[in-house]
Amino acid sequence: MSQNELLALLPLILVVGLAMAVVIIDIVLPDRDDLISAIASGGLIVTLIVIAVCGPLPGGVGLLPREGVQLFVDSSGSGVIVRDQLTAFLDLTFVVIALLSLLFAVDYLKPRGLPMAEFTATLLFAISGAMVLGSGRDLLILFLGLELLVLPGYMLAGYAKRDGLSTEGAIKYFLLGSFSSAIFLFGLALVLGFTGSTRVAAIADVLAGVAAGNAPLSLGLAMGLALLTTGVAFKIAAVPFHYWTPDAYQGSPTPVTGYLSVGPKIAAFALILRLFVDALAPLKADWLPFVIVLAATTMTLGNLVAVTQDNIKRMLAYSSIAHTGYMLVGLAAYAGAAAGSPAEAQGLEALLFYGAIYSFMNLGAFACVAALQRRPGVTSQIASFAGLGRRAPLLGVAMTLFMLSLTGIPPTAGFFAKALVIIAAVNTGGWVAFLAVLMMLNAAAAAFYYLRVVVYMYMREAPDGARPVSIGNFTRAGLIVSAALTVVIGVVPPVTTAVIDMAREAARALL
Amino acid sequence: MDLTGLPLLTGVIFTPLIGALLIAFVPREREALTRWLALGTALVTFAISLLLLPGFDPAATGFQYVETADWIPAFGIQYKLGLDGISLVLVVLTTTLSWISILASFGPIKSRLKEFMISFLILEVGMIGVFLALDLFLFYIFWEVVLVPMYLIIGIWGGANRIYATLKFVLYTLIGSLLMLVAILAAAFSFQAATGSWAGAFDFEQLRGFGFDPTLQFLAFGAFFLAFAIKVPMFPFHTWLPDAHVEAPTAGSVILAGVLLKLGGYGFIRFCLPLFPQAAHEWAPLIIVLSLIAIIYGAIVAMVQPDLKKLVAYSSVSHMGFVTLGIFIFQPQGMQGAILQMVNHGIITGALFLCVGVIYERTHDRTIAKMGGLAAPTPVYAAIFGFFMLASLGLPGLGGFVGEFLVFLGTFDYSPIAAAIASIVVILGAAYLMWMYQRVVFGELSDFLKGLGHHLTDVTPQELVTLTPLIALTLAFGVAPGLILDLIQMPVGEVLARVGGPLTGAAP
Amino acid sequence: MPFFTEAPAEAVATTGSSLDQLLVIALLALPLAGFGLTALVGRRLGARAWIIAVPAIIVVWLAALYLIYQTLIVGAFGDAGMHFRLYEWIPAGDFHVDVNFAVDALTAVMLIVVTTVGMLVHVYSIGYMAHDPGRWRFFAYLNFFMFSMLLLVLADNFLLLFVAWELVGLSSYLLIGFWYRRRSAALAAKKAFIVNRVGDLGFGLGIMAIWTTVGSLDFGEVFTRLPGQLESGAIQPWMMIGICLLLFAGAMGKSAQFPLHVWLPDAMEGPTPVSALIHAATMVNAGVYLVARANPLFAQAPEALFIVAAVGIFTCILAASIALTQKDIKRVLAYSTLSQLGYMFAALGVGAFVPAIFHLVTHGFFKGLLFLGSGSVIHAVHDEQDMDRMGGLWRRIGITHATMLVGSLAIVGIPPLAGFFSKDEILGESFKLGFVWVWAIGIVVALMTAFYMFRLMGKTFYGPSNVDPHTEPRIHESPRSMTVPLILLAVPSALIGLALGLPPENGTIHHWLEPVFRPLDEALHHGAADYQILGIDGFLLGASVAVAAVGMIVAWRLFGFFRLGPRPALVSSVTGRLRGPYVFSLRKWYFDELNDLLFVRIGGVVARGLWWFDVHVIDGAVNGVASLTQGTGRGLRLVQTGRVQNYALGIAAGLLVVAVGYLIVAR
Amino acid sequence: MSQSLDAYLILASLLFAIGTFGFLARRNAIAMLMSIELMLNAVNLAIVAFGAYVPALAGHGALIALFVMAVAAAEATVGLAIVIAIYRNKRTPLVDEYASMRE
Repeated sequence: MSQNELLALLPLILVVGLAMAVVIIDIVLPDRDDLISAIASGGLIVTLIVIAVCGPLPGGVGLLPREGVQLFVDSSGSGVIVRDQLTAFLDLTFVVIALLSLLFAVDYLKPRGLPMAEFTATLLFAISGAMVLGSGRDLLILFLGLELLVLPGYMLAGYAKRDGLSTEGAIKYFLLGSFSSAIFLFGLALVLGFTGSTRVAAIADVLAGVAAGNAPLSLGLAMGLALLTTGVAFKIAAVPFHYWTPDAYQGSPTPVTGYLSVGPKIAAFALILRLFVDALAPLKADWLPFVIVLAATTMTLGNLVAVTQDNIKRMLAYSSIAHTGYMLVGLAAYAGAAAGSPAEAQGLEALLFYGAIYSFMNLGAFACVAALQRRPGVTSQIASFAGLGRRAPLLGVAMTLFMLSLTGIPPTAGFFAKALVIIAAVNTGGWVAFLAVLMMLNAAAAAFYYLRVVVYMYMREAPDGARPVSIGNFTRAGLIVSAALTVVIGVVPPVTTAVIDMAREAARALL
Repeated sequence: MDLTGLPLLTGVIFTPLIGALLIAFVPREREALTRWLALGTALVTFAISLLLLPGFDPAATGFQYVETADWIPAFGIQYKLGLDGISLVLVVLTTTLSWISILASFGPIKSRLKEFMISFLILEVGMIGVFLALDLFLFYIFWEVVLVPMYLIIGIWGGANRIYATLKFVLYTLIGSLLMLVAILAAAFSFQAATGSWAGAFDFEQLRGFGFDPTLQFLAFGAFFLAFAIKVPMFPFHTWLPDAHVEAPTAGSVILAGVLLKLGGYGFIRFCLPLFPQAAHEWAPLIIVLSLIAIIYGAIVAMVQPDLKKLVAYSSVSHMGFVTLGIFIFQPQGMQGAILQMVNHGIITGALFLCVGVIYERTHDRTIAKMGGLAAPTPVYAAIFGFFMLASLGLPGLGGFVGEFLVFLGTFDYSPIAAAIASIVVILGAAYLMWMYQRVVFGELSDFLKGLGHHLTDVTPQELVTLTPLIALTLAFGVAPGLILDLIQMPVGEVLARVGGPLTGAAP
Repeated sequence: MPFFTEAPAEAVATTGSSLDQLLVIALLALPLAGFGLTALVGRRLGARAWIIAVPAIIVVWLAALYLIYQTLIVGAFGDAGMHFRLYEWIPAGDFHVDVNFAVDALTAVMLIVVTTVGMLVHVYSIGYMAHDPGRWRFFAYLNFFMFSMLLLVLADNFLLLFVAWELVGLSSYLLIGFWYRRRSAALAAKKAFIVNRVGDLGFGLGIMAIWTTVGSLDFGEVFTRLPGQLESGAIQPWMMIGICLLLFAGAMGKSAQFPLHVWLPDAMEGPTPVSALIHAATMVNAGVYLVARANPLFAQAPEALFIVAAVGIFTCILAASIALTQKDIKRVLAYSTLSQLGYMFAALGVGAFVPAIFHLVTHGFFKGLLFLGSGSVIHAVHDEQDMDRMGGLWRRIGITHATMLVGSLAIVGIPPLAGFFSKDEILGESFKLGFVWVWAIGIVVALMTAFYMFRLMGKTFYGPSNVDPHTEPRIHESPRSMTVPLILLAVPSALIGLALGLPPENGTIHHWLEPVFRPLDEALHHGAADYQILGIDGFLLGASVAVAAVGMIVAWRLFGFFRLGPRPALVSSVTGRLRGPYVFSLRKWYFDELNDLLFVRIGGVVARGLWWFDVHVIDGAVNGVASLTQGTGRGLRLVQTGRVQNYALGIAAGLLVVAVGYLIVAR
Repeated sequence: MSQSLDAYLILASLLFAIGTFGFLARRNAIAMLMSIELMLNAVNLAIVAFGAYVPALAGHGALIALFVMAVAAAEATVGLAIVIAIYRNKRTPLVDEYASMRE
């Protein structure tokens, strides 16, 4: 194994190693939650640095060559695992997600007597699955990555095993998730059967021939596409495959909900990038209509139902559905653009940027809920936020910030995310431009429920006997990090540009 | 003193932000310090805005004090500021009303003072930024920055039904502005597609010379129109305004009426017309009709309002109708009148809200029916209120008249019938304002007010300090409107040259 | 060297000397300063609140006398008068309006009335308002009115005139509503302002029309260029007529011509000196002044003049018919003012502009006198205005009675008092210029005038006393500050006709005003027919004197005269027999009721209807969208049943749809 | 493509459909889990068939099927753990009684 190949695998190895280390430490030194948290956070920070050092990142940053490294290259010159700028970008996102989820979980799990080590290990395994998804260029690898991602997810959802809601959410998530995995797998099988390869590059070559030949799509391929579409639509929680989301989100322990709302979602988008954009790109004209319809229904239904929610976790669940819709607009912008046009890259760039921004602002929002619920017994009703601006100023400001960013009000990061998606959509034109308009109308409707939280925090008085909220140190650190990211990416131009550049280069790496 | 080298525009925009940051570090208990720090910041900002005047050349074309820096070069987004006469007068209006509003909230704002002052100063940042931004993206950002502090100001320090009002305000405004964002991006993209580069794609000075495709113009104009029409607000997008005004605290109402509504009018002049001239001609007849409706309708509905603030709010709908009317007849007098009207409406209506605030401070009520006979116990107040009432109904010699008349004049040039319809408002305006004044100030002291006893005091020196500058300005702009007209002559000419006025077509 | 040498409108006009300019500015600055100072410090002056205001106006009067002398007697400014510019007021591209002033013969004649009556009313008010705690306000307002009124007559362009036009309206508003605690006063003030605004609306549109056609608002330019444009065919005759009628609309408002006359009687809610100054002698004449000033335009629009004549003479008889039956002394005088203003407009309409201005001057004096006299009466009987509760006062308040008698005779038109000359010229010229119908109605009104004036005199001064027994013993003549102005006004009321009106139709005032009205005379081709005292003119003159005498005598018989007692029984039998007309007149032709119905009731319904529309339809739509969104959201929630099977079914169904979709769209 | 591959595929599809039907029709969590296993086996059948009939995949099919089996086993493990956990809480394996969370 060459040095470059080793470097390419290093981040994944680190995360998996860290997970195992946590398991071992827990056996050797049981019940040392703080130690575990510290080691895990430290390890993740190291991983972040390693990813940055390995690269490749825009501007030639990183030890690895700009064009990336392929591993297990076959005769056609395409690898099974790849570390290019897209991988680096996604890995950064995933590790940040893991780190933040970890920080937010510590102060929540402890008062409930939930073991930290198991949580940490499970989370890290899930993240490693996500990282596999981000780097796989082989159907089998992608399938393994997906399972590695979702199986720990089921466990995390049911993590509070004595809590009826948690287990109920978990079983719903598990049953439906497995169902969709089976559907996805069948689609995968059909595609690999009818293209004759598991390699993404090879499949793309075959399909390019199909697309160029103007021959009708074979029944097998069409069914394969249908099954794959359904499978990934479930994973990203697109309407009408979203049913599991509200229940699973509501039931899970809040930090887990935070993780579920971003980790599997972004990872599933990574899967989409590797599968649909990489392998199925030649057929994009065929799947574009479905993306458009899914995007439209997803954001609209997500927002409409979120408007009516009184439970903040359910509200954020529907909101996350809506955000899936927005990200799908980016995908549609890619798919709607002529092959090779700059609009293609624009769409993916927007999707990636949106995903990254969405991860920490949404995690931040859940973290605020978690921080509020640090003391067991605090419900997830929006009313429990009443007067929070006064009871816990930091929490109030941070939550306001996340809500504004989720709404897309400048100069927060969330605004730039939306703006990029719209640029891409308008760029592509046609029905996708219509999606941009629909997206903005949705954003306006969404403002209602996001701002409602602000209303409760600042414009309503706390109920009598409301106790002051104390925020743990880990949570505080995590909140500051995510809030700072939300603000800094918005208002510090070089940072904005840098993140956009990363997304752009990542998108280009794919095309 | 040579000021040309200093980034004055950046200074005037971000001075309030510095003040807000400083206030953030003031302990909550130090209320006096917070107050004076906020006022000081606003006054410094005001002073900086005045520093712009000596170096400004009214005869020069284009923008002055231009500052440019790359922001997001990938999309050609710049931090680009600059001002012409139109922005200049509106910036000075903003800085003036800001310190007055801050001073006016010394008494009324009793809870969460620190947050209030911070919100208010950030609001000022956004407002000034909107008037100075020459990059469409930057403009949009400032446009939205205005939204959040105002949302908080109404929502936290507002009246009983404040949450409904503030959500309505925000959602309404957002629907417009988000679509405008789509239009901005579409315009920029269309520029990029034509030139093959993002450089300058958001640069107003580049875009205004770029002839957009007619369909895009039509749609983009529609989106901009919606955003600005909601802000102005034009009939039938006006219903958020009475609610917002009624619930907002006094200072919020002052700024809302004084500056926020002007953002829409400014947007029309600065962006809609030069960017989409063809579409402007296509849309103009509709807008003129809506303006005429707003003028008359606002006045009639104002007549029967039971609440002082609602009355003034509907009068704003009517008065702002002149602004849109004056803009969309594409005629020099009309547009100059519209700008003058914006400034004067800002001053006069702002002052009227201050006057209502004075009553409210003493009575905690704004119901006209409960008032009466204020002239006897509070003569100075009655005189000042009367002064602004007269200014608002367009008494010649005071600020409101010249702008209104110029709009009428321009409209008459385009369509005498339209002018005749619009000018019915001089009767209606006199009717609702004088009726209100009669019920509040004349007559015997009402039982409700009698019950207040010695609490019913005349204006305090502090209130006088807030009102006197506005009296002076109202008089000055009535007697010497040239102070403003000389500044806006050149930019109005430029806008009209781009839009290709006057409006032609089958006007009666 | 003059201070302001900006180019005058016409080459022939002069800018005047710096002294002249200074005086013109002083005419405006002094009352304005008086207003400002009195408003600021007046409250502390107590009883001496007049100490700033009255001297200021006396100085103004003196300055005005000098200017009048220069203009009319010396002729220092030539025919075109003196014009100068103070500064550029509105610089809006092509549209620029200056603050510029002119003093010509017409202005000078107006100045005579305005400053003289104004000065006397100021002096009179010292006594009249001595016991009112708000007197400082009163003097401040009065000074402000003088400023506005002087600006009105001095303005040299339409827009500045319009400014003054509105400002006098404002002063009128403030002074009518002076006793603001009285609801009726506040209502009357508001009504006056709003009704005036109806006229101002027309005036304003007229100004716009002038600018869009001429491109200027300066009197000089408009009056030379607009007729030229008409001649060259650049504008159509109907446009000229339109402009004139719009201007006339303004005049109708300010001068209270039908149907905008309704505000003037109510304006009597103000203190009596105000009624004398504003609502009799000066402000209400502004309309006449406007039409006279715009005579070069009206000269080109005979159709417009016809309407002026018709409106004028109709107002004339309408008001006179109402004055016949009113019980409030000031209301009788108010309707009388309306009626006399109607005469003036009738004169303008028939083309007799000089007689109109002549009547304006004489009316200014004698009506001012009558109002001040009525004020003195009211003062004497302790604020009683109902003539049924007066009577027999002629012995108790001799000076008041004597001066009012002079005024009455003057208005009735008994030679050689002032009214005789001016009214006779109006009637005579109407007849001779072919407006026989105007003359005929005018003669009837002359009869009515004589009747109602001596009805007023009889009820007030003669016959038995009906004064409240409590106040009866305390009736006293007014202080000297009030009686001296009365006497000073009685002199011109008696003599000014002789001074200015002889020989008839060619008197001094004709010589003064001839240059101003030259364009009119040229356009209407008035021949300078010889005055035939023994021919048609003598007949007309005799007729008007005769009807006046008849009216007077009838009134004497019914209501008494000096020792001649009244006959209440006869009065009631007459009113009983003419019940319908009597009530119709007493209720003022039901105009107030009509306005109440149209504007208060129907207008209120419309306004409330629109408000309902606003709240329920427009805002309802806004809220409807919001509820629709929420409702849809609530509906969609139902999908979320919580049961895994349902979810799975949904997913399977979705899969089916997607599969079928792929089959359909796939190539 | 030969006739027999189609036959395998049709068989696989049928199995998959039966599994799906089972998943939709059964209320018992364990039975649903088994249905999923059935679906996965259907996929395996298809994969193995592809491996046998598609030249390019020769030899790969069985390998992939092996992976799928491993994953299925992992899935079943996790699934059973969750079922046990919820059985402890709710005292029933019937999923339609797990509806505390709903709109």
